[in-house]
Amino acid sequence: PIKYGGTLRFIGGGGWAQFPDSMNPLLPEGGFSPVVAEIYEVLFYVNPLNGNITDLLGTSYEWKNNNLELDINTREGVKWSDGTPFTARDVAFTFNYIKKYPALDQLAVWSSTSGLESVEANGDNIVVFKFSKPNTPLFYYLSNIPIIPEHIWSTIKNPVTFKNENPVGTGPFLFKSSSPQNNVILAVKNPDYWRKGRPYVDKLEIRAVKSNTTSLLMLLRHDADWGDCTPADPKKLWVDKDPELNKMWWPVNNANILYLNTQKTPFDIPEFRKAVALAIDKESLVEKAYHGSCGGVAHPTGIIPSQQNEWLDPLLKDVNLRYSPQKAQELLTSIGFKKNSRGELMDSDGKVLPTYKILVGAGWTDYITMAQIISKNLENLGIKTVIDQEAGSTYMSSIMSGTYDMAICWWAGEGPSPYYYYYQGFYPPFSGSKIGETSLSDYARYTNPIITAALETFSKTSDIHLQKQAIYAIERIIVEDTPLVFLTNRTHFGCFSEAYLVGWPSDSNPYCAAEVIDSPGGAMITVNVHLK
Amino acid sequence: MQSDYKVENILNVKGLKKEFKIGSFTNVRTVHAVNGVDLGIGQKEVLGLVGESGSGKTTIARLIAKLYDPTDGKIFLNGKEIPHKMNRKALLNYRKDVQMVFQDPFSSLNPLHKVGYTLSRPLKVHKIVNGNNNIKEKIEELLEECGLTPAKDFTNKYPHELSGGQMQRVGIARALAVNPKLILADEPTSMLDVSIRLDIMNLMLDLKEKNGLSYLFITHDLAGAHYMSDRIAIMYAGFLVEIGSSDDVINKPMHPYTQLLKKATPKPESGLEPEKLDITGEVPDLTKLLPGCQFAPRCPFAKQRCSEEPPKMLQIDENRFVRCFLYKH
Amino acid sequence: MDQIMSFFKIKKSVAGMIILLFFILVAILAPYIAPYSPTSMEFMPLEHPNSQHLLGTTATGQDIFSRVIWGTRLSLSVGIITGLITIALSIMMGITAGYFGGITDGILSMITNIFLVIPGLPLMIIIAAYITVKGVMTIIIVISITGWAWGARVLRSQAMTLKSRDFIKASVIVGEKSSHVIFSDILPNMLSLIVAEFFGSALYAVLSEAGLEFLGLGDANAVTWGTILYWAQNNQAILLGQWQWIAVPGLCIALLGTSFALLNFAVDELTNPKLRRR
Amino acid sequence: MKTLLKVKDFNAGYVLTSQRIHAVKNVTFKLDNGEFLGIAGESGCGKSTLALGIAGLLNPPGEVFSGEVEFDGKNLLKMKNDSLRKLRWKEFSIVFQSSMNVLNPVIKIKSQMFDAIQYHTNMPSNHLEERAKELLELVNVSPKYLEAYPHQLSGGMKQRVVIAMALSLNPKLIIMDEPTTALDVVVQRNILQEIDKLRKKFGFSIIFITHDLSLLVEISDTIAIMYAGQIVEKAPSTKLYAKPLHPYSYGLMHSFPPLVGKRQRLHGIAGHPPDLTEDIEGCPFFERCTKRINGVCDKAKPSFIEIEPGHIVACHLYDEEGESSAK
Amino acid sequence: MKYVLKRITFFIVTAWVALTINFILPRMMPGNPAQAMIAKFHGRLNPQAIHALKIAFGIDVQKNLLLQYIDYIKRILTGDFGISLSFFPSPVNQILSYAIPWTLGLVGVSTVIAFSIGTLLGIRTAWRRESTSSGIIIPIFLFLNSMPYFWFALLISYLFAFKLKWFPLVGAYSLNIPKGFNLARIASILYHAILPACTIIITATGGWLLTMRNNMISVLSDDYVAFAQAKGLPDKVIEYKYAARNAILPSFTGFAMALGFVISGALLTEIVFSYPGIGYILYQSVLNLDYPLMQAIFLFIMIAVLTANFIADLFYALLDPRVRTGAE
Ligand SMILES: Nc1ncnc2c1ncn2[C@@H]1O[C@H](COP(=O)(O)OP(=O)(O)OP(=O)(O)O)[C@@H](O)[C@H]1O
Ligand SMILES: Nc1ncnc2c1ncn2[C@@H]1O[C@H](COP(=O)(O)OP(=O)(O)OP(=O)(O)O)[C@@H](O)[C@H]1O
Ligand SMILES: [Mg+2]
Ligand SMILES: [Mg+2]
Repeated sequence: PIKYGGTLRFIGGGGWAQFPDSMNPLLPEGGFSPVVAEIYEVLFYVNPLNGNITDLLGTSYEWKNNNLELDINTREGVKWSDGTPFTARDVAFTFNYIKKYPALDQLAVWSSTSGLESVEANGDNIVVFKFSKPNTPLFYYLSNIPIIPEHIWSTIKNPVTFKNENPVGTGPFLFKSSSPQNNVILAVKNPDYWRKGRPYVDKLEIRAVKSNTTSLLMLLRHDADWGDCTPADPKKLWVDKDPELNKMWWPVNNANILYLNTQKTPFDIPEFRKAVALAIDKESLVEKAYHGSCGGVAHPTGIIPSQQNEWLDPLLKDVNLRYSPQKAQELLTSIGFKKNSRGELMDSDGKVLPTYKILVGAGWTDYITMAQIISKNLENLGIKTVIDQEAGSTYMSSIMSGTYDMAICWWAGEGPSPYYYYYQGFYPPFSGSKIGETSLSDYARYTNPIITAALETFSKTSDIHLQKQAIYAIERIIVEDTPLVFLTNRTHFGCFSEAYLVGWPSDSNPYCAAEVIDSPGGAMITVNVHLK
Repeated sequence: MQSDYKVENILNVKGLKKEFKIGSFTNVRTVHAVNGVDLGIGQKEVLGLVGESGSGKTTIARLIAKLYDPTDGKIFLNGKEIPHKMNRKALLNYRKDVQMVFQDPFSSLNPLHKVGYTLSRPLKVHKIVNGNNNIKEKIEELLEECGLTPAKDFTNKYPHELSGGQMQRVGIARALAVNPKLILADEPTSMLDVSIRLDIMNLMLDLKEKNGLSYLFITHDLAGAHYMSDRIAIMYAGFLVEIGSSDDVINKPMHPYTQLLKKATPKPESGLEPEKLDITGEVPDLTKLLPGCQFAPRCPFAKQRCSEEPPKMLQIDENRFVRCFLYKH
Repeated sequence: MDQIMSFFKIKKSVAGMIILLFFILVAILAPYIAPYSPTSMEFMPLEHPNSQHLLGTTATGQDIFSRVIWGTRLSLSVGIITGLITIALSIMMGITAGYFGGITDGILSMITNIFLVIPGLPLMIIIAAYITVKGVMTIIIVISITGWAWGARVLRSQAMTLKSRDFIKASVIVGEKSSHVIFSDILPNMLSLIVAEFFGSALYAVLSEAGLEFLGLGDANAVTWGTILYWAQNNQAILLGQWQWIAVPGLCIALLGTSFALLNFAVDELTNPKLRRR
Repeated sequence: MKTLLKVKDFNAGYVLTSQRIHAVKNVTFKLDNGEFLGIAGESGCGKSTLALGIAGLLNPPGEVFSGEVEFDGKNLLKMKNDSLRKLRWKEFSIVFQSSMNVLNPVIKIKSQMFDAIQYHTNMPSNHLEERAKELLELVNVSPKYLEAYPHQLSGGMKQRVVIAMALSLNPKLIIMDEPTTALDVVVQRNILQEIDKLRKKFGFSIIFITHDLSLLVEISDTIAIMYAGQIVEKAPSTKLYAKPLHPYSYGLMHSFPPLVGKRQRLHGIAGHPPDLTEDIEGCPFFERCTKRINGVCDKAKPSFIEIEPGHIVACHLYDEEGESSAK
Repeated sequence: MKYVLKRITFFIVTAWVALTINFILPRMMPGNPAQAMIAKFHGRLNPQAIHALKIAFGIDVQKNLLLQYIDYIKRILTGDFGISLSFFPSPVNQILSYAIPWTLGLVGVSTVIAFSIGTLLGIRTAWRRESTSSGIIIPIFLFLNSMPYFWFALLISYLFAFKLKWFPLVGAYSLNIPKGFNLARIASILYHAILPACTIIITATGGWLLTMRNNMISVLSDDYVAFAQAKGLPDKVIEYKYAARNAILPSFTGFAMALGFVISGALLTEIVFSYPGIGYILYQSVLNLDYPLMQAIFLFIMIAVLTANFIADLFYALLDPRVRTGAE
């Protein structure tokens, strides 16, 4: 029998400067109070690790008419927290609302390339999405939009700056209070939540502190049950301190990538890029920068481990770019790059390569450590580098405007299949055509007609075989052309304490990807944990 | 109006005026430190300038020394007018002729420089002599001239190794180094002990004879002024109130302020019982000049007119001037 | 001479000198003292102090002892170079303002006042964020730009006092150029004050460097005491039981700071006739 | 007349880290009730040190080395701090050399006058006010200045206020250390007149320190001439003026030019005073003395001889040793 | 009054120049807020959305600088700093209103305490200059003053909050306390403030001690102190009424000047103790290119310093009649 009651105490570290006090769920991630994810629900929770779907406000979906129409059945018997019944019209309203206010369309479901044409309710329980061209992967984004009540939002004048101080949602929790001074938000269980018997805990206490160390200390003191903190060495600093109670689950959801600016020579030479990839001792990155806790070395295709079974071309399974300075050297020689007497690398014209900057975020110790090691590795090839640390936003600016030489960053996209990563990473509309122009997510500024075609094929179909072939095609190009240098895997950072509560996600029970509390995945945790 | 202007004078000053602005922004006040002073100093003449503290003596010296720009008035050297703004060369030329000795020997020498260095600077700046050896020789000559013997010992001394009198001698040697025609001596003896004071005055008198110098000798000690000067000028509140030959001014003071000054000066030689002073009133406030005579509030002879109208300088005889309504106007 | 003699008679200055000399020696001899390269990551990570690694190793397998030794170099240089730049700026602004007076003084004093009013740390953060190439030089520049104003104010008033001294007037009357008066008469007479201010600035610099590094605004790559602390803190050194990793560089900063402070104090005591032990 | 103050073999100076300055050496003198004693001497000869030493106000590094100070029958040097504090101002007051600066710039004149009285008597506050007014009137300062701050007063007024304060408890002795330097002659003379009037009225004694001998001659009863930390001659002022015995006194007397009369060359005393950090074997004036007796003056310290009643001098010219060697 | 006018003039001119610098500085920073915003969306945003957001955020990069400047001055005069970008859509004023009281409370109070303790110790060590206790106290405080204070904060937070659990690790007050203004809340606030305040007090006191000591020694050699002694006043009266009262005057100016540094310097304390305050918000705003917030905080600090200066000047005038009545 599951015990009811108790409080779930979440603690966030450094990243949360100060909780936004807006509870507008349509604002971008980080733009609203984290409790919003527990108040507003989405249609389906799609587990990005494996694509498993949990029905929330949607109960089923179906692609029709050559994938030009998507019908979603919505849940019956759900009530908004003010007592008004929830219907499919609310869903349709939500989508049309963000169409009307593009600033709220944070997942770009209405972007010109998405093909989405209209959203309409068909009766109380069916929503119909119509497309001008097939775009099956959009389902993932559509299912991730929080649904808002029409009867409240239809009267809001300026929804972009609307702070929604009395949120009305369908979610498992109700907002209670927030204390900006202490950076604490309190929520209580929604007694009328449609999922009978859930949530188990009575209260939510969401807190942010100003440094990672402090959040770790809070966890260690059992002043918090769940933390999104990144201890340098989570095993030693967290789990080993009390293996009985201290649990961590860091599922891989992304990869760390060394972006080479392919609009600059010599990074436009595939052999050169591959040589760089071969010259980097990725094992050592895993060890030194992450103490082995980042999920290991990334696959050369960039596909995260949980998706490899399904999506990795079996022929590419054993491909790797294992550390081999010698092979790297040979590759360079093959394109006419030689070392001079002082050990500096010269290009095919005999010009010594300049010193390149490796861009990392200022203060990001894992990236700085990786950069240090990469810098040493590249020195062996005769490539001189310096580490350029820029403050978060400046760093992002440099990456997006393509002014960098090399940069360590992550995949811009994420989702339940490699498509989402590749789509954001290589789809031409997300690329900048020349240096200085903003590249939304193709940070390497690499496009390839074959990849583009494959992506389009993928989105046109709902046939998994076709989709697989498309992905395989992309994988082969990546392995061949090395547009990105994959370093290590990248994870979510869930630290869970079983001092009071159990039911956390884990390898054996991966009901979500250990996301943070301000996302639908995080909300999954809040309805699953319960007292010991 | 004043016939003190003589072409043969080495220095003439006409209508010299200096105002200082004090305070800032919203609270600017004007100090009328010197209010239209005319005077002249002849060749080989010592003009004593006497007055109470704050009467503008130092300001006059500094105006003449070109440390300040005058608010108004003219300075003539050897009959030639000296412009307010001069280029460096002209200024150097002027400085070659007009030098200054300061009141406080302890602070007029840079404590970090040896005597030799201090004396070498004017020689170098004005290129009086060339070559290190010549400079050395010249320095020793100067030191000896000022009674600092043996000169060799002194060149390597720091000021703090010297006594006050010796420092003042170095100060005089420095002024002398450029062979000036006029030395402005701003209370050069007031910080020294009586006996040393006398030595310095004697030295200055000797140098005057030997080098044909003129002095503006500033002091508040009437007796000292008498001892040193050929003529004495008395100042009060930025105005020259009386000027005349030394003996005349001392023996027959005309201006009430001069008379008071004389009374107040100890003079044991004329009987041990001190003279009684009758004086009331306050020292003048130079930011608020009075419409009439500045001395009127303290003057035992003040009449109505004195506080209404400023008295003019009145010539008594060839060399004698006084600014007072007591005398025929 | 006298002052130098009495300088050594003050216990505080001797203590300050000894500490400073010690660090200077360590900085100079770093290559000989430090057993390993400070950046090499070849060792077992997180070793506790032992005979091979006197202060243990970092989470990335660097020898902490070697890092502290090498860190002395940069930290000390940051202190000293920043102190020098700061004092040079203070001299330029302060003495010019004090000596020339008038409009020059008005403008320079205004600038000085504004720099005094603009809060230093935020300015540092902005400038540090602005200069994209991170490096120790950046830190030096940032700290100097934000740190000179106080010294300028002190030097200005000192220059004004000196300016009214007769020996300055005497120099003018002798016919010296302004530059000669400033450099030969005014500056040397403020030397001790300048020295005192220098030590004060150096202390400020060492502390600011550590603060900026701690915020991640410095060059995390450089080996300074500040970055050692930064890495230690980011790796939760204390929780790992690696107390020495955090304690030693912190203590070094505090000690170096103390030595600067002691010297500042002692020089101040000597120069200021009123503070001098009569 | 009764003796008020007896100073015997008084030695004081400054102990510095590097040196020891013996600023006052074996000074012995007496002061009667109502007497006006002037002490003159070159700058740095120890006048201020003597005054501060007598008053027990010589702060470190200043130190009284030895000697006796008997004031009104009490040995001041042996007294406990607290009881000495109670004597101060009440029994003897002191006006400093820099009396322009002795008033606290941020406290009203009133309060500064009151507290001196308050801590020694239990005068009720309404009386305080009256007393203060009375005192100011004594020195010709308008009582309205009670409410003023020191900087609102001119130098002469400040000086007068300080003198008024020195009188506030009717002390038996007032020590004045160059109270009028830095004032111009007119103001200076004015103040001195005032002091003299008050002395005649209240009958206190004055020790008046200055290096302006000509002034002393006019105003004091007795003059003591100090040289290099020692008193070399002490005599009634008329006598000292008429017939200075010590060669130094003689030199001093002839070092200031007369105001009236013919202008003629005078000559000062050549040389400069000895270094007080070194011990001098014979007469301190030996180096500069025109009448020195080699072999005597540089060997033995001259002792005091009373030439006439009240006229004492320390010079070998007048003692047996000098006489014997002269033969 | 003239004095006050003069100070006001200085205040206004300095404030204006500071404001202008405040306007220019962030605009000199590389990168632009729009990209910083887009970065937040992990590149998923569509171009129309970007445009819409820019307008919503008021990031109009097209406007020329002069117009922006005029706009900026207007905003400042009306006290409307707009909407923060990093905490969108909260108005800047609101964010500041959460933070400022804590900063002023913690920093203000602990600085005053440090100032008081330092000043008192300064008076004592100067008065008893040669005593052994002075000889020990001074080097100790020099050392404390030379500690990097985030380091010291870390150490005491580990020790007293984490290990010994005597004090809370984070926050400004306890959550389970009834709302409103009551004793329990005050107690809780004080309890939470102890450690952060201690770091400030312990590391800052030394500076004040030295300042005061030096001033005091200068004053002690002034003639009016010796005169007070000659007057036979009791030691305590001389020490406090005559010496300390005068010696403290220059410290006031120093205190005001230091305030800005302390306010922003408290950032490090805020981070270590997760204490609310503007230091950290400023830090975040700089990192996020949040101009409106950055400028507002900068402005706040400058105004605080200027005001403190102004007050210190008035205080000075109150305590020093020379200033008040315009003596030279
Ligand atoms: N630089 C200056 N700025 C403002 N006021 C000044 C300045 N120099 C002098 N004064 C004022 O001008 C007046 C005349 O001063 P000056 O120094 O010339 O007098 P003095 O006769 O030399 O006095 P003393 O005998 O004290 O040296 C005084 O009231 C003084 O305060
Ligand atoms: N605080 C001190 N520290 C060291 N030496 C001192 C101190 N005060 C005075 N002296 C020295 O003691 C000697 C006597 O000084 P004192 O002040 O008693 O002389 P004075 O006769 O009063 O001189 P003046 O006429 O200049 O006031 C001098 O040589 C002086 O240098
Ligand atoms: Mg003068
Ligand atoms: Mg004296």
